[in-house]
Amino acid sequence: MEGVFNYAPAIAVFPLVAFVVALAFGNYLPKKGAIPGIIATGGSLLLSALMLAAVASGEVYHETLYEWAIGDATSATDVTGIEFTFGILIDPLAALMLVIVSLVAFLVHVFSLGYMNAEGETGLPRYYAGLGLFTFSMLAFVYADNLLMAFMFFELVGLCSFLLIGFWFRTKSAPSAAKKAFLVTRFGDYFFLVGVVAIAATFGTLQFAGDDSFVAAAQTAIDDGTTLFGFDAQTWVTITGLLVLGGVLGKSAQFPFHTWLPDAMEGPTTVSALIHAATMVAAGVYLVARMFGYYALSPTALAIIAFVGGFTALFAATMGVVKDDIKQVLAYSTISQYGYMMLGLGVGGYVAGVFHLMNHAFFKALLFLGAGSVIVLMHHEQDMWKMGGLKEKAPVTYWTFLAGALALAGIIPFSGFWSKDEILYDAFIVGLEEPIILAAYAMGLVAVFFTGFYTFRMVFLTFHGEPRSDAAEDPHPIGWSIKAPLIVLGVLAVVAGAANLAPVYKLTGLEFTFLESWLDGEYGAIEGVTYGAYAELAHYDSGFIGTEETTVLIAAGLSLLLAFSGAGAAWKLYNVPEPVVYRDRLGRIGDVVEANYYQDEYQVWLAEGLTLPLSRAADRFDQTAIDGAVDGVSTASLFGSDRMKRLQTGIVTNYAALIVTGFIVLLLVLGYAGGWFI
Amino acid sequence: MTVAIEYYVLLSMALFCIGLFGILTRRNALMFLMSVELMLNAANINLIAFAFYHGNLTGQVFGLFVMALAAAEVAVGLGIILVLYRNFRDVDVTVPTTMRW
Amino acid sequence: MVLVELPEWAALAPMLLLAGTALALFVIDSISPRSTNRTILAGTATAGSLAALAVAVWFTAAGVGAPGMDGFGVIELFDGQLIVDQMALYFMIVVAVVTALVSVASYDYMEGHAYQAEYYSLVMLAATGMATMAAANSLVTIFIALELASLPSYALVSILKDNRGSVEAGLKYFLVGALSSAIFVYGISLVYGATGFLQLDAIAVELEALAAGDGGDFGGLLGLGILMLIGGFAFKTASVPFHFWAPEAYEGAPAPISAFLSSASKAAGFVIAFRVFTTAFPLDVTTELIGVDWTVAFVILAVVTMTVGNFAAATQDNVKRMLAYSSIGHAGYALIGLAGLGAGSETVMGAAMMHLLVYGFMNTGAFLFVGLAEHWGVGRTFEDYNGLAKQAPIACAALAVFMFSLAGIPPFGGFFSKYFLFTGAIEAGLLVVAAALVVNSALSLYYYARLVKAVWIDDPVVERDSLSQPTGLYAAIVFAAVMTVVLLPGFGPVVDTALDAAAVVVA
Amino acid sequence: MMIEALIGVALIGALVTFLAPNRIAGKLAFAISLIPAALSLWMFATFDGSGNALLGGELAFESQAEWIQFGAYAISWFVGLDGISLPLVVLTTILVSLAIVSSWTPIDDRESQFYGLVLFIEANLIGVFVALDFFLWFIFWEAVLIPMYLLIGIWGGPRRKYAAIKFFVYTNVASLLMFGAFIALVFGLGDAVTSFALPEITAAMLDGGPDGFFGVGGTTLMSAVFVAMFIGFAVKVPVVPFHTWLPDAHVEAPTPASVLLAGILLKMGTYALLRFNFTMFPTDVIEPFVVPIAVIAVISVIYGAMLALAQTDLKRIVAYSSVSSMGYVILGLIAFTQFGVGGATFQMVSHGLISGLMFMAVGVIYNATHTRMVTDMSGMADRMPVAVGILIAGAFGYMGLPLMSGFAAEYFIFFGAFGSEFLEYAPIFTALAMFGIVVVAGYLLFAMQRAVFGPYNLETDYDVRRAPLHDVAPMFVLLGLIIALGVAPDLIFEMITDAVDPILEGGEL
Repeated sequence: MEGVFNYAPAIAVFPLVAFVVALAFGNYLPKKGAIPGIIATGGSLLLSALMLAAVASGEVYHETLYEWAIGDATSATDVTGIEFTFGILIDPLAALMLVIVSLVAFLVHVFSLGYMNAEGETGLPRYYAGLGLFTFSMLAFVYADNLLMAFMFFELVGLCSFLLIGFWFRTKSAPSAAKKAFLVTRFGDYFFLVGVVAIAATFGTLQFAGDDSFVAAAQTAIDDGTTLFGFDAQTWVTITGLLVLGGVLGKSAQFPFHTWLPDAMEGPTTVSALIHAATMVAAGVYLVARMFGYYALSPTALAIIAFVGGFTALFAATMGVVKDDIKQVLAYSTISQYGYMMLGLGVGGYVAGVFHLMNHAFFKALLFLGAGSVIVLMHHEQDMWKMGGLKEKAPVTYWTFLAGALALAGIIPFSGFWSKDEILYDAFIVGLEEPIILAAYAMGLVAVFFTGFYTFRMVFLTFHGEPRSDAAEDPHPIGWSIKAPLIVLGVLAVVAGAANLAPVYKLTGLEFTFLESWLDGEYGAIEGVTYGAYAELAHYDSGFIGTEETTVLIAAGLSLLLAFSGAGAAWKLYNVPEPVVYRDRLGRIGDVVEANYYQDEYQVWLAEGLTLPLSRAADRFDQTAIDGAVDGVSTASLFGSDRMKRLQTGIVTNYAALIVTGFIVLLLVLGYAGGWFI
Repeated sequence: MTVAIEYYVLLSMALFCIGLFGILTRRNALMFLMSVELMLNAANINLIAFAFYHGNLTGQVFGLFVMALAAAEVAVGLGIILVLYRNFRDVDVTVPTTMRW
Repeated sequence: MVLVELPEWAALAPMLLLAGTALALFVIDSISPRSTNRTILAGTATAGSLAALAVAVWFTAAGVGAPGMDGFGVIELFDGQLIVDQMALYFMIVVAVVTALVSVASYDYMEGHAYQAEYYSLVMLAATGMATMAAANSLVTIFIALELASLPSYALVSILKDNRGSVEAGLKYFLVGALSSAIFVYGISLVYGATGFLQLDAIAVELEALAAGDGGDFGGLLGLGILMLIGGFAFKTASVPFHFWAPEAYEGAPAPISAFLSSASKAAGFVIAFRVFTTAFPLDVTTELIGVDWTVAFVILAVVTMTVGNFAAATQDNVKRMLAYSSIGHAGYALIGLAGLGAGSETVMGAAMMHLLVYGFMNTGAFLFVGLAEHWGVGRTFEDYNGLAKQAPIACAALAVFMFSLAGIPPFGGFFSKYFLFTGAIEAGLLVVAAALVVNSALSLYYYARLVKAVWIDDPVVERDSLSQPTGLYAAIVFAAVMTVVLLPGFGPVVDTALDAAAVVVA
Repeated sequence: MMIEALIGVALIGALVTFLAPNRIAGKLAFAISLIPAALSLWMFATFDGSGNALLGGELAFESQAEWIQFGAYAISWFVGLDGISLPLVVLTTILVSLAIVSSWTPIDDRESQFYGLVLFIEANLIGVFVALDFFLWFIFWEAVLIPMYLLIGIWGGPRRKYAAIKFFVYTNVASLLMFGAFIALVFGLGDAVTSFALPEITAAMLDGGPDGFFGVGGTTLMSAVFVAMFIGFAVKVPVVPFHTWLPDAHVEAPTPASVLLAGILLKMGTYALLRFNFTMFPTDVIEPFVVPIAVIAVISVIYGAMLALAQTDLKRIVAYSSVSSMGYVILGLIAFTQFGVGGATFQMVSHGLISGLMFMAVGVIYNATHTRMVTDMSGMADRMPVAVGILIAGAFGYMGLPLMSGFAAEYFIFFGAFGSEFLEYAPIFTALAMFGIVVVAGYLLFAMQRAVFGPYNLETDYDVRRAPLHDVAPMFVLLGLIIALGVAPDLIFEMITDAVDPILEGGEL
């Protein structure tokens, strides 16, 4: 199996080729670039699966392939010389993620045939090129073996997101959303880049894994008690870790950088599925997982991750409750779900976080594609209040969507339940010792209720009841290219949870924890980047209520209870033939939530109310003060010149007088100096 | 009896200043020319007096040159004053002020 | 070498050739009075000045006036009344070049004028006077040569007898000139009184004797005399405060004459100043006698002159007047050559000499362009010049070369000479002067660039028909421009010549 | 003789083009400009120099000839290339060729003069980068201004006259200051040097420096000269607060002139800073100014970006962003590390390519719309997909998108600056300057959103069509180069660091 890794670069290169082909020749191709995209992502999927198999057979791949730039620079830890390279790191985590990404990408490409081509969109080569470039960047990001390479593709992913959100650039809203998405994530990436630079300057390496990784170097520095940039090593690791976290918060749309994601729904739904739900947004969380060893060195950073995650989970979930647009609901649910993952990682639940990442990728891609299907059905209507009654008319869409919804809501035994429950459990046991984690846990727990509520509100409004518009009465037919991906994902949403049935293991001792073993390197891994290694680094105290079993039961019971009550509330309110709007009953709170807690307002104010006037003031200052000084010099000179030339009166007698005066002045000066008058 | 050299110098200086005064106050071009002549002659007085004082003839010879050149200068000057009159109908030197500043 | 066999007076050949040409022109005039055969007249004048130029260059190359092994030594004539050394030849070259350019350009400029023969012969006479100034070595010959140069100049300035500007210019030039020459002669008489000699070397010897003795009673008298001499030079070089004639004279005179006066006449004024102050008034003994370093006077004059010239030039509307003021500014730059002599190094004077040579090309060229514009009849102000480049790109390219060179911007000859003046000033410790040079250069950029802007950038105010291409003017302008450009890479020989010449005089 | 050929071809080409008929001038100039481009690429391929030109490195294509001996110091023709100057020469030749092609559409008046001047400017720009004698360098340095003055003045926009003369006088005054300071320095060195050859002067400077001059001590003199030269070059770069000529010049200049102005002329300033201020002066002279210069750099970055944010004229936006980008270069230089200085040099090349691309793209849009105001247009992507596509690519390059050269440059600078031991509080300065990458994204994206996206609308009522091939082809070339350098910075970075290393070692003497 070893030789298979030689083909690893092709995983990313295939989509890149598809990008070039689509961009250059897309207009001349039968499906405007879809075919190369499908072939390329299919190829990537196949290769990724091979990688997965190779890793499963106990092999890993960590190879530097290309030297980007090398130079001499002495780091703060006295490492001389630095190499910025491109390399590939395929370990269990990366292999898993590669499969997820290429699978979703492949399915989305297929789905696009029905969603974009069949709908007669223009500019399709651009669309497929964007998808290709995105897939390339994302895959390269996933198996990047160092932080710089990760950053670079992280940024490229952002570019693709910009391009695809703004696909319908002739509208006003799409370009605006694209800009916002890029800007907000860019703001986060600013911190990320500072972090990259800081880590490089500190440890002289940016490798994720191996002996010469910055994680190992940081651990050494902490152990040696080195002072770095005027801080003790621990603090410095926290600072740099948090800087990198800035990028994570931006990409994964965590509070306070979450505002771009709902707007990003302006893009085609397929794009939302691929980028803004399943993969790119996952990049942030993936990055935390990728360099978990580093965060594990800093309890402060972990606590912040956990708290932000928990807060975001609740915060976004409440906003999801009041949305009318099906994609908006999904957008807020995405934010919320990534909050869970952050929470999981923050409390040291590495496996739980990755597990949820995987499950979420499947079920959220499913939901988005389902929503896309609904939108096709509804002739591009997205307001749920105009839907209803689609259940009978589109059974495939309905049942797959329902599977996804159940997973999202965390209803046992769908996949979402297992991973979310594991996260909450991990948070719970740590929270019993750490008040701040407990708070984060509590927020995550409350969010479960809202999740259940908004999920089923969405399902009921869309599929149940009576059709509330002409479009809903007579939906547009959908083809196989839409149905097939839904079915694949639907199945995954149902069964993916089986990868790690941690509660089952804890209660019964049955070894249903494949993912944990996988990530712990039982099949093959690189030393130091396994769950086991992380668990040693991150020393969280954890407590139990009674025994471990009771704690598991309490935690699972609590979350299930809340999920069911949320779903039930939705059932009660919306599973009626003619649902009504309950917004008004929420009063002021409703207004605030409806307005997304004024998050957009203050961020827009920051940009347009503060920065823009500030820049205008700077411009005025520049024009008047600085440029005025420049022009002033010239004005003064010309004024002087004007005075000077008035000496020349034109009257020759004056000249004679002036000559004599000048001569006498000269005479006096020299005579005085020479003592002629004494 | 010889007159001390200082007196010649004072005389010539006085003459020079008179000429200068004339230049500064007279507006008639001819008067202007005459004043210049006065100044040149002031120089001549000096030259001759010093030639005598130093006992060489250089100064006296140069005085002759100066006179000759003064004559030439006047000739050119008169020509210019003539065309001045033709163009401006006046020999007032303060009248032509078409070019200034 | 052939030269050895020539009699000593042959060293004056350039000057004699110019004088001969003047006489030849008179002959032509008397054979065919009122002749307007421009080809013969301008041709004779050009040929004469070119011959003078050729001889002067040949002499320089052959080493006439150069002391040492290869040279023929400094040739003194008529008991030292005239002297032919490298400096004399150098300035004869400058004068001859400018005369040649002016003669060629006048071929077109004077088209249709009466008194052409007189015009050319006056030019040649004035040139003779200037060449004589270069060789004059006694206050007598200096004064005579000066007048020989001045008197034809007065006539030349006012030669457009029906043009009020020309007449007014002539009048002002003449009146200020008369006043200045009176002051100058009086200065000579005082110097004579203090020393008893008029020959420059003899004055120096006498001064040394006086300084070695009791110092004499004439310190103040001598000082006043020297100051008055400075006045005379200042007039000739258009330096403050004797510059008042210049703007009007240059503006009113026919453009070739303006070129002639502002380049050749100025250079001639400088050569006598250089010679008198280096030969007759050695710095140390003179300082001892009059109690003050005469370079101080030149420092003041240099700074004031360049400042007045450049500032007044900056806001002119009339192109010729702007050039006139710029010419005053350049006189200020060249004065650094004298102001910096205090350091006892010849380099600064050499730099001034180089500047005057380059200036001979660039300034002459600039005035000739004005002549061309007058020939076209486009008007006199900057606005009138607007957009000329569209019709006459080559002449305007040349103008741009002149302007940028005058401003001292690379890659033209003016840059080097200005730089050498700058270093000279610094070497001599005249930081104030160096600073003034920089400030004024900066200001001058503005108005020089403004003229380039007018012809190249601005759109014409009125529609113009296509413009003629007068051969003579074009030839002169293009030649001047080419020389201005070539003098950048080819500055080496000029540097060597000028420095050698200066070294001999200063030593 | 290669360098002479390079300059000579451009000079003769300039003359030939100047005299050629307008009709063929554009094509002719392009054909001629290909010769230096090919030559320089050949030189790039066969480059065999090593080390720094001023610090005794092995020069490539060196040639030397006596010129003028005045006073104690000889002036000579002395040219040669090292790893810093060669990339800039190649940049120049390529950018000029492309700029000529991009002029075919917009320039429709007095073409032969226009292209003649462009070739003339090329000769001088090459000269600036190859000259190793101060005088020779200064001549080229100044000679660049004249054609640029005319290019802006004749073919520029409505306020071209003001802009041209401001550019001309402002930069010239700065040059005078710098020139005077340098001459004072050389005089201060006294007998230690016998010529204006920069390597000789550098050696003397690092070997004790001047004794003093006019009663001013050696150290004081060096400090004063350092400051004066810094200001002189800062105007050229330009650095806040000496930047105000730049937006005017850029906005009014015709597209190709903007390309050259931003692409190469600004690099002259930073190149000179590197060559003079940061190579010649011993570190203890620079030391007191490190923090002030870093402050200026950070202000340039942020303030420049803020100004760009306030603009609605596309060209003005790019112009101010140049101020911002040049701030990075200053930061990299003052960091005094291999990556800092090397990155700064890399940024010179990179920014040359990117800003050239941006100006071309804006120019193509302007050709079609006759307006550059973002408020006057929207949805241009609808009508000019290719040109707008490249504009977007260029904008992202400007924002420092990875795998494009801008990112490599900025990353090198940031990395080099962050760990600088020379600069106090380096991490803070770096982090502050890095915030520029957010603001740059802000103003470029705002402008994009308004001008090229959204429903199609144009206030000027011109019929907008797709740009012709010869308008977009140069941009493709630039884009290709930008990506090539972004993917493989070592194409030139290796060469640059080789020449930069001696500076850092020399500084530690």
